[in-house]
This record gives sequence, C-alpha cells and structure tokens, in this order.
Amino acid sequence: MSKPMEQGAGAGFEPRIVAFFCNWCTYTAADLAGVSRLKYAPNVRVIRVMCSGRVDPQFVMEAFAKGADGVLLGGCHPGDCHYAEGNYKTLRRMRMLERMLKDMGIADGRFRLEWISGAEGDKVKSVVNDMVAKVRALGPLDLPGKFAEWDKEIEELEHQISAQPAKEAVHAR
Amino acid sequence: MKYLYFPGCSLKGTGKAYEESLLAVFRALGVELKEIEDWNCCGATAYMSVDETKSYALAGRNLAIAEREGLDVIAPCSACYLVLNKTQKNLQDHADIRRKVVAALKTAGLDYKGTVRVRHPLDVLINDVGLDAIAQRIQAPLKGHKFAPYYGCQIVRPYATFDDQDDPVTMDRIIKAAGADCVTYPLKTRCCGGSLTGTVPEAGLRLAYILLKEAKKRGAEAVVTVCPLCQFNLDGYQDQIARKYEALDLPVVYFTQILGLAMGLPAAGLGMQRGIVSADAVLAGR
Amino acid sequence: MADNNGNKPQPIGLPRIGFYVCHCGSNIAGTIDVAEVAQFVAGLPGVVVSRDYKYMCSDPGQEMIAQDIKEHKLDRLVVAACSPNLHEETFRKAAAKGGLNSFLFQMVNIREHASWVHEDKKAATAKAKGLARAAVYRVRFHKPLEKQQVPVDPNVLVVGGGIAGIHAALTLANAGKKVTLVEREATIGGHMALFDKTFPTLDCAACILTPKMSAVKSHPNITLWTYSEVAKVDGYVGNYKVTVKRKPRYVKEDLCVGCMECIDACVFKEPKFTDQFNQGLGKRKPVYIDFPQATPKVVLIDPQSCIQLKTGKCKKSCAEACDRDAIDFTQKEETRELQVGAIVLATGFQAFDAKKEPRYGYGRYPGVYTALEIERLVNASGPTSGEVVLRDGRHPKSVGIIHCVGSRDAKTNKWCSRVCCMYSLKLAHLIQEHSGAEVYNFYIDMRAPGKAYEEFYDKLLSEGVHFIRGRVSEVTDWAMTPEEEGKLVLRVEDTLAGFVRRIPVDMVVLATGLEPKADAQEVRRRFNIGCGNEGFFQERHPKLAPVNTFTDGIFIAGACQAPRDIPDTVAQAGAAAAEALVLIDAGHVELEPNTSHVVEEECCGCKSCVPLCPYGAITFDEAKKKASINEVLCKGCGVCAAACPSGSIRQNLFEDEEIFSEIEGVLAK
Amino acid sequence: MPDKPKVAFYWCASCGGCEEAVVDLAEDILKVVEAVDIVLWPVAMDFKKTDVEARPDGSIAVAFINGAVRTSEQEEWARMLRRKAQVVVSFGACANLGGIPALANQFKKEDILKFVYEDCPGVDNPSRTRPQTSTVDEGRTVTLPEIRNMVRSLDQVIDVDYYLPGCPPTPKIIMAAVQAILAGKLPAKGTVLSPDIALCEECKRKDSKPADLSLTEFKRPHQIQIDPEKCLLAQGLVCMGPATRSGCEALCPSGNMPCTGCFGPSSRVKDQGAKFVSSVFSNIAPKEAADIDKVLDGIPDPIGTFYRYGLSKCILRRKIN
Repeated sequence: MSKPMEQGAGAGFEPRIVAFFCNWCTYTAADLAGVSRLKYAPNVRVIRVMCSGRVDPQFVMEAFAKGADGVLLGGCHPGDCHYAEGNYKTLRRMRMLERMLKDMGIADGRFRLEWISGAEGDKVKSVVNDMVAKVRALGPLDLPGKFAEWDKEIEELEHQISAQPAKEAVHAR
Repeated sequence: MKYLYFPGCSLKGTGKAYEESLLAVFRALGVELKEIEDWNCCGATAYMSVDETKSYALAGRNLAIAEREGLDVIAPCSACYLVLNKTQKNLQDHADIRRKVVAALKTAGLDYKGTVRVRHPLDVLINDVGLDAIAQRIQAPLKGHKFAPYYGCQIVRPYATFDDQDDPVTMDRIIKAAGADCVTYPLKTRCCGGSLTGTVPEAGLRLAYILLKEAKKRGAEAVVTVCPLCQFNLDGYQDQIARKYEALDLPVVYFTQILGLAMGLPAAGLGMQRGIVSADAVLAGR
Repeated sequence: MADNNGNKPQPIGLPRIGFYVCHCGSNIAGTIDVAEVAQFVAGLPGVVVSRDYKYMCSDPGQEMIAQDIKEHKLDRLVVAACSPNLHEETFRKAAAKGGLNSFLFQMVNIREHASWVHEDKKAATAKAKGLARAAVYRVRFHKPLEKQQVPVDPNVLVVGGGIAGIHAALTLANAGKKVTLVEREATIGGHMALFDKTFPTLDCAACILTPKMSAVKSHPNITLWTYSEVAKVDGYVGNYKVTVKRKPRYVKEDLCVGCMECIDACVFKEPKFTDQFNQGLGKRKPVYIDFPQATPKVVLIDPQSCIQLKTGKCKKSCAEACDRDAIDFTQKEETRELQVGAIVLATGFQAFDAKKEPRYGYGRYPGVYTALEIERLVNASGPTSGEVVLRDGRHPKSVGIIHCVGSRDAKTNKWCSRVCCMYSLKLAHLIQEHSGAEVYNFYIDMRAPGKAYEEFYDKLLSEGVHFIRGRVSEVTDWAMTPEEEGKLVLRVEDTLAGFVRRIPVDMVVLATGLEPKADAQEVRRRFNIGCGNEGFFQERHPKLAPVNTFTDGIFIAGACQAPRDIPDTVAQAGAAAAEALVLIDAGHVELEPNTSHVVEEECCGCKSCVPLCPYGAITFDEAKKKASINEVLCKGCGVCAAACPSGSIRQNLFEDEEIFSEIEGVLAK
Repeated sequence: MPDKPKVAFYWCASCGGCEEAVVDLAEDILKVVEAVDIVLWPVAMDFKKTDVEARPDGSIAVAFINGAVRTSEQEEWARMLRRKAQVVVSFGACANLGGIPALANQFKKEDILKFVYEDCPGVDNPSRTRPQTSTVDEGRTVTLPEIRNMVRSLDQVIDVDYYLPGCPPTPKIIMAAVQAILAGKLPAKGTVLSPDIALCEECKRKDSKPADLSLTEFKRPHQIQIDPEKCLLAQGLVCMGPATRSGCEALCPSGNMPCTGCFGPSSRVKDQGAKFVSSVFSNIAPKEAADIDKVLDGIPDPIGTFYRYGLSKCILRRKIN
C-alpha cells in the first residue's frame, strides 16, 4: 500500500506488525494469498510456528518491546486445529494477555487474534489490510524509543558522575 | 402474548376489514395488541424516492416510540412491514444513516437504540401462537372451500425472514388450518398491478386480471391475501377488468377474515361486507 | 546496565553463515531487489557468504550451496526463496550434500509472503531484508538434529467405494498391498452405478463399472466392508489406527449368495417402500438388494420397514426361504479396528438438493425431475426399464433441461460443477433416443473442455436438440396461452435472441450441481484434514500436490476434493494410490524432529504441561516426579513449550531463543 | 594479618524487611561480623556518605543493596557503591525485580504525587504544597532527591553481579551466599543465588496436584476455607509457584497461603507474569470466548496478581501512557 493515511501519526508512518502464523492454516493461507497473487500491505512480517499454541505471551510482549506497532496471531478455526485443540489453548491464554496488555496501556487493536483457515487466502489479505489501517490510525507505539526516553532521566546522573574525576583510578574488576 | 400494533394508513382506511378481522382473530386467540401511541406514516409512499433520510426518520420515529415499550411490533400492511424492516436493517448496517436518523429523532426528544423487531401477523401466528393453538380454536371449519393464497411482492422480498421468497407457504398453512383447501397457485408472489393501475392503467389491469383469472381457473372461490394494497387493487378494479377482459366476480379477502370465519367469529365483525365484490360465496352455508 | 531480559542464552559457537537469495526467474527478482538483499545480509554478523542466484532450487543452485559449505566451512545455511512448504526439503538435502546437518538451515519465504503479494518494490525489498535478517539471527541458535525413522505399516485403508475408491483399491491391491475398502452404503459403485451411459463415448456405465466392482470383491488383497463407516482415526503417518463401525444388515454376508429368494418370500407381496437407489422413483421390500450387480451381492433388511425388526411379530418367511440360514435378525453393530500405514479418502459428493431452488418447482410439480432421477429413468435396469415416462404415466413430448441448478449461483453454490453441461448433453441424447421428445437445453455457457467433449456437443447440435442460452427464471404451470395449458412453462431470457421466452414442456430436468457431502466437515475432522471454503477437501497444493493433504499419509481422490468427471476421477484415484505406494514402499517415514522435550533437571514436576498434549505424549513419572515427553507420540505443536511456567520444555526448531531472535531480526532497524 | 573483607549494606526503596532478614541470621550474624568488616549499614550503624566516598574505588569486597530504585539519591548511592565495591549483590525482590514499589509503574508520577499530596482522603493541604527538589531558605539552598518517573530494579541502574531473591531472602540463602562469597566460590556472574527450578519442587503439596486442573473459577484466599494439604492451584487460588524459583522451601504454601512469586522466574523465563498466564490459562475449562471471560473475571487485577513483585522486569517495563 503506497498511500499512507496520516491519522494520529507522523507523516508517512508505516506500522510494523509482527505476525505469528500457525503452519497448517494461517501460514498456508498466506501462501495461498501469494499463489493467488492477492495484493496486501507490506507491513507484516510473518514468523512461522507449527501451532498458534506455541505462541507464548512472552513472544507478543517481546515483539512490542522490540518495536512492533502491532502483533497479529493467526491460527486454525476453532474445531479445525491440526493438533486437535491447540487453538483453544491459544484463545484462553490470549484472552488473559489481552486484558494485561490493556492494563499496561497497549491499545485495543494493536494485538489481534484471528482464525484463518488454509483456504482463506483472501482473509489474510483483508485482515492484514484492516489491521495495518487500524494500527496506522493508532500511530507508532515505538517501545524501544520509549524505553530510551524513560531511561534518559537516569543517564543524566550517570553522565554527571562520570564527568567528575574519579577519586582513585583503581577499579577492581 | 402481547405485541405492539402498527396499523398504518391502509388499515384505518381502505383496509378497514383487515384491521377488524385481525383484531378480532388475535383477541380470540388471546393475543393482546396495543396500538402504538401517536404513530405516523410508515415512510412508504413516494417519500423514499424523494428523500431517503427523511423517510428513514419518519419510520424511525415509529420505531423509537415502539422501543420504549420493549415489545415486538406487528405491522400487518405489507408496505409498512417492508419499510419498517428496511429502516431497521439500514439503521443497523449503516452507521451514517443511523447517525442522521438518531440526530433527527433527538430534536423531537426521541432516541432509538435499534432493538425493535418488526413482525408480520403470519410470522406471529405460525411461530409464536402456533398452528396447534390455532387448530384448537377452529369451530366452524371451512370444509369444501377452495382459495388461492396470494402473498404479493413485499412481505418476502427482499427480506425473507419467515418464509421462502419464491414459494411462501405460511398463509397456505393457515388456510388449511381453517379447514379450507388451497389451489396450486404459482402466481403467489407476482405483481398485482399495484400502483401501475394509477399510472399505466392498461398494464396494471392486465396484471390484476392474470392473477384473478388464474385463481378462478384453478377453482378458487376467492383470492386470499395479506396485503391491503393488493386487496384494494384486485377487488376494486374488477368492473374495469370486466369491461376490458371478462367478468370474474372473484372476492378478494384477507387471511384473517378466513381464519376468523373458521374460528366462528361473526362475519360482520370481520368486515366481510366491506369488499366491493361480494364475499357471499365464502360465506355460503353459514 | 543489565539487559532487561535477564539471562540471555548465547548462540552456539561462532557462526559461519551462508546466505542465498533466489530470483525465481522474475517471480522474486521482479519485485524484490535481490542483489540489495544479498548485499545487506552480507553485512550481518556471522555471514560469510551471501549470494543471489537465478533458481536456487535448480541443480546448479543446490550444488553451489554444497560447494560453499565445503569451501567456506559454513556451519549455518539460510535460503530466501519460496514457501518452506515447497522447498524446505530441497535445501535441507542441499545442506546435507555439503556435509552440513540439514537442520542448521532456515528458509525465508520471500515469494508467497512478499514478492507475489506486494507491488511496491522498495517495501517488498525492505520486507525481504527484515525476514532474511530474522533467519540469520535465528539460525545461530539452530542445533544439529536427526529425523526419527518410523516403520510404515504396509496396509492401506480406502474410504468410499465409488469409482475413485474402487480404482484406488484395485491399483493398490494389484501392487501387492493389503487394502480394506470401507463403504457407507450396502453396495460399492457410488454414483457411477446409477448412470446409464457415460459421456462422451456413450458406453454403458454398468458395462465398464461392474467388472471393476467384482474385481474388488474377488481380489485376494482386498477386504471389502460395505454398510460400514470409519468412526475414529488415531496415530500418525505410517501408523494409523482406524476404528470402523459395521452396521447390521441382518443377513450373514458370508452365507448369502444373493439368490434373492428371501425377497420373493417376504410377507410384503408387493414392494411398497421408497427405493433410495432408484432416487425414490421405484419401490422395494423391507428385504432388498440395491440393484442386480450390487457388490457384495448380499441382500439386506431395512429395520425401519421390516415387521420382524419393528415388532418382532412376523412369520419370517424370508428366513424360511433361505436355505443357507443367512438371515439373522439378532445382528448388532460391530466395531472393528484396523492398522494401516496410509489412507485414501474417496468419499465423493452429493447432488445439490433441487428443493433449495423452489422457483424450479421440484417437489411441487410432478413433471420436474433431477438429473439423477433421469439417469434411473433411462436406465434399462431402472424403475421403468428404460422407458421415459412421467410420474402420471404420460410420455413427454417435450423436455427442458435446466443447466446450473445449484452451480454458478451466488445464492446457492458459486462454483461450476464441471460435469453438468456434459451429462445434460448425454441426457438430452438419451431422452431423445428413448422417447423421441423435443429436448431443450437452457444453459449459461456450454462448457465442454475435455477429450472429445466439444465434438460430443457438435453431435448433439446436429441431432436437433434445442439450445437456449439463458438462465431460467421460473418453472410454472400457469398457462398464458391455450398452447401452454397442461404444460410446465419455462420462462427464460434468451440472451442470444434478446427477449424473454416462455417454453412449454411436459418434463423438466434439473441439472443439479455437485456439492460436498453433508457430513464432509465431520469426516475431514475425523481424518484431521482441511476443507476449502466451499467445503470440498483441501489438497496440499492446488497444482503440485493435488492428491496429498496437509496430514501426511492421508490422500484424497475424486469428487470429495472438487467436482470432476469419471476420467479425471480415475486418474486422480490412480495418483492417490501411487502416492500411498511411494509412502509404503519407502518402508519407513522420517518424522520432523520438531518435537518437544522436558529438561529433566529443570522440571519441578508441576504437571502444567501434562493435560495440554492432545496425543498423550506427556506423562508424569511418579518415581522421578518429573514430566517426560514420548518423542514418537509428540507431533510438534509446541503448546507445552509455550506453557511450561519455568521454561523447562524445549521444542526443537522452535526454541524460545530461536523465536526471540527471529522477533529481534524482523524488527531491528 | 590481612584486613578482613569490607562489606556494605544499603537500602533503596524498600520496606526494611531485607534488613530484618539479615538480623534474622540470629547467631549466625556473629560469624559474619567476625569474618568481615562492615563499612556501611544505615539501618544499624552510623556511617556517613562522605565516609564511603572517601574509600578508594574497589576497596569494598561486597555491597548488598536492597530495595528498588526510584529517587536520584538511591541512584547516586547505587552508582557510588558500584564503584567502591568489587561485587554488588542485588538483595531481595525489590532490588531484583522492582518488587512491591514497582506496582507504581502502573501510574504516572504526577498522578501519584497528586493523590498523595492532594486527593488522598485524610490529606489536609489546601495550598496544594508539594515537596520541591530545591528550596532557598534564608539564603541557603535546601535540596531533596528527585522522584523518578518510574521504579527500576537495581540492575536497570547499575551492573549487578549476583541476585539474592525473595521478599525478603531467607536466612538460609543469605548465609549460603555469604559463605560462598567469603570462600571465593562464586558462580557465573549474573546468577540468581537460589535453585534454578520452580517452587513446586520443594512444595509439600506437590503430590496433591492433579494433572488436569481445567479450572472453571478462580478464587481469592479470603473467599474460601483453604485446604491445608491440597495443591492451592487445584483449589482455584492463583499460586505462582510453578512460575517461581524455589529456595524459600515453599514458605507461603506451608503457611496455607499461595505463592505470590517473590523469588522471580527461572533463568529460562524473561517474563514471569506472561509465562504464568501461558501455563495456567491454557488449560482452564471453557472453550468459548464469553465463558473464558467469565473465568478471567475471577482475577480482577491481573497486573497486580501476576506482577506482584516483578513489574519492573515485565518485558513492557511499565504502563505506557
């Protein structure tokens, strides 16, 4: 998508979205979207897991912490999991994670769980486009930038101290 | 069972017989109908093609008033039924229309959340009251009578909420419950001529003629309908049809009248005398 | 300052990574600047070799990898090309050829996930770089792994006894494999057994099918279980355990010889029950056989209509008539278990229910028929012995065939059912031949793409059959003119002539489309395979793996995968059988090593993981008070690794560090 | 005779419990005092900042620092001790993970100050006076430390060599650590000085835990009569034991209360709260979103529950606003 809509964000903000797709349904659907030459926004980077149940809430948080503006998790439809019920386990823990993310100030819409079957290449397209548009409207999250910003207050003191001449130039280690 | 009742203009005018028979039948079945307070035009008529938003607001006002009561609305007239349902659906599906209509309603001190269900009497009779309950109330079955069930275009299209679009059967089931027979009538949902009779009379008359002729040919002694506009059209133009094509003298009655008769309610209370074509054939033997 | 992330595991050793990006002709290189990607990756830590090449999957491409591994002492390999579902194995082999463990490799999907789905070259290139960097970061943590080898059970299960299942079973049996063919109905033959002739050759369906049916019955390598259904499937590729329910037919299959004396002797003198095989056009008795060539040729008793089975009060004249004492009113449903290495699913289709299209009047006008009903009517062994006669006994003088009923229709089924044009031509020919009636075909487009199909259409044109291009809007018995009296009138816009026509006929035939079986969803869940949006079974790849599914060892053939005609079905059944043979004759399967394991000294024994495993692979060792994972049973979903609250379960190829570094890689700036 | 090794104790944002824990060494403390020379211990002994400043860099053998870091003064002390000490031990949950003070990371500094100095019931401050970092009074400038925008663990401010977990660390692990240090038998830098295995390992209730919990409801300790023998998770209580390092000998479960996670996660886990959620909620009973939500409603304060001690070390670090 070459036409960014600046809404609540700096001009030309391109959301960075990390997606975890299960191998059997959603990853396959993304392959199908490719084979069908569907066109969608290039903002999503897919990480392949065998089952959405492999996705640890830590991965979602880590993706945000490393700079993702959104995290998309794709699994098989309920009842269709290649591993019988992996997606129910995903759903349960991600429902709780959603609450925690909200409490931590990560807006609704930055994390999304979608069921996309291997035949739904078009759904990959519509979900990605929709999510990119919504995250674009939310603006950058930029946690690495925020972490650096937060730590400025302690770096000042560090600089002050290191500016003073050391009492003795011996450092045991 | 209690419902709100939206009569619309027809049931207070040309469709008086529909209102009389509907109220009588529902009362006898123990279903309470409460007329919506201070209702206004449903928004049908030409309004829709002039200004959609105003038309939705007009319909929306009725819905907003109804919503305060928290009951399903029964709209017996096909046009009212369609417009109210269409408004309801478009308010639900299109946020921009909803915004405009809600804003308009606000100026009149009203609000609409979108919770009202608009129902057709056929839907209520079949799905809420039930054929079993109806069968228990049948005291004077119309044995040997044969009718052509005619649904018209509006109650099944475009929304087929309670019956099939191409081959509706709910009224057939009620006529059969009344002890009468239905002729096979493939023209169930074809155009009655409707408003064409006012603008292109020859086309309108022809359509009405086809419906009546076919019903008669198939042995029906009356056309039974659900729509005051169809009833008016098929009943009121029979003299012109007679002049142009042939005399048919086929009564056109409401399904509620048929059901009322079978339930043993007095004919006068069902508006049986109101038709232009005499309904004596239907009343034969009672 | 310490990393917020606590103890960060270190990558193994000092990596020497080789990176290769594929042009895939212009498939990738047309959208992604592959040279830029290669240059970018060359600058990443640990990357020793970084190249782009026209076709990485070609022999020279693979050879280049193997050479580089040796020459540059590479210990990690990353290839950015197409989907790993397509070529992961190829490059794993290339790695092995260079002497590198196959799993010290990571594939990057920049074709299906980037070049094919994006138009903006800059953005697509940036995406490719990010994905490549993620793989480079990740591959540092890869460990050498070995595939586990598991022997394959040489026996095969074929589900469905239509022409697809019959052909697959015979092919496998002829190759010396033991096959069990399970069929839900009382006889095999499927839809093909209902047909009179087959297009375009007009050869008799029974004449070509029945020899194959009896071959199934008599084949020493085939066990035929009709009137049976698969209830449960456990296990994995090469080692499936299948539970089959065998319904009681109240006749001992091994004793009955199909003499049918019992049918004659039944207390019902006349057949009075609906004969499903003949599409309800004929009648049968409670004890019956579907058709003379039914296989196995064994009668069965319908418990819904048999007096003995319903009330226990019948004089059982059928049993008396049987000199082999084959009739057994006490039969019960039996459950059998099978061990097989591979499964071929050939469960077929169902015809669209014409009642769902009320405007065509099926069920309302007796003169309206479905195509399958006509197949029986024109069939010499059908209910009218091949005479085309209406339900009211009249002989039709004119017949209208409506194409695309339940096909190519947004309201019902969107797809083209592929066979209706051709079978409508066949039925037009047969009706004309059997009755001399005028036949009208109402079609949207005439589709005849097959060997000798267009020629068959030409033949019909020359036979005087009428073709009207237009979708019929309704079938009605309302006569507008005296000529229409007593007829069924088809109203249609003739799109070639440009006006609306009313065609009065005596008989209407609805060319109903093919759709997935009503229980296709249940069945595919039972076998753990997928369905497309329309409900047909999903193949692994629409072009390159048309009979494979996403579950290894389960193959699909015939119209359960999509509507198709007999020649295509037979070809596909052969292909499915061949794929099953490939699997079996290899003798063993290699399981993906992406299994999970518990690190014993780290496990506190909280059992959180135990209930999560759908395969019972995780057990709690009561002596050690630790969980442990049976790696043969583990299928590698990783749900336990995600859930272990102390991080003591690792999933090979999907270890935490691998995924964390991948996250870092896609997001690094 | 060589000097005894010099040891410093310091406290940052803490409750004093960690100091109590040192005193709880009881008679063992005498052995410690005998073996070392204490050069700083604000809670017990009178040393001035200048005394420590005057010492050469690297001259203190070990500095034990407890408490989270919230003010500029705590930061200054931490940095100074880092310079002066050869080994810094992060002591207790607050220093390691942010601890209870880190729950403040759910709120903005301004909101906290406003509540404390203005809105808190019982505050009588009509002029809305707030402490200032710098005030000139009769020509003299009086300064107060600055409150930072967020609460940090010690290792988010200075380099830390070892961690003693717990709220507070138990005498047993303190003693083991001290002995290891004195004997010079130290593990790899960055090690948490308690067993790297989860708490269930040493919990007496372990055997009573059924494999399949399939919880349909979560309860809080005051809502039920807690069975003293049975696994607390199995009783529907949020017991963080499976996601928490051992070493405390399951003190809380032994006292009939669920583990709240003060020892922090194992070395394999980045985020204790996220990992606990992943384990326990994967296997709750319902399958439909609405039913799942009903079960989740049993945990009204997820952050306070799953990050009771660890919010500074949550991957997200604090509430983003």
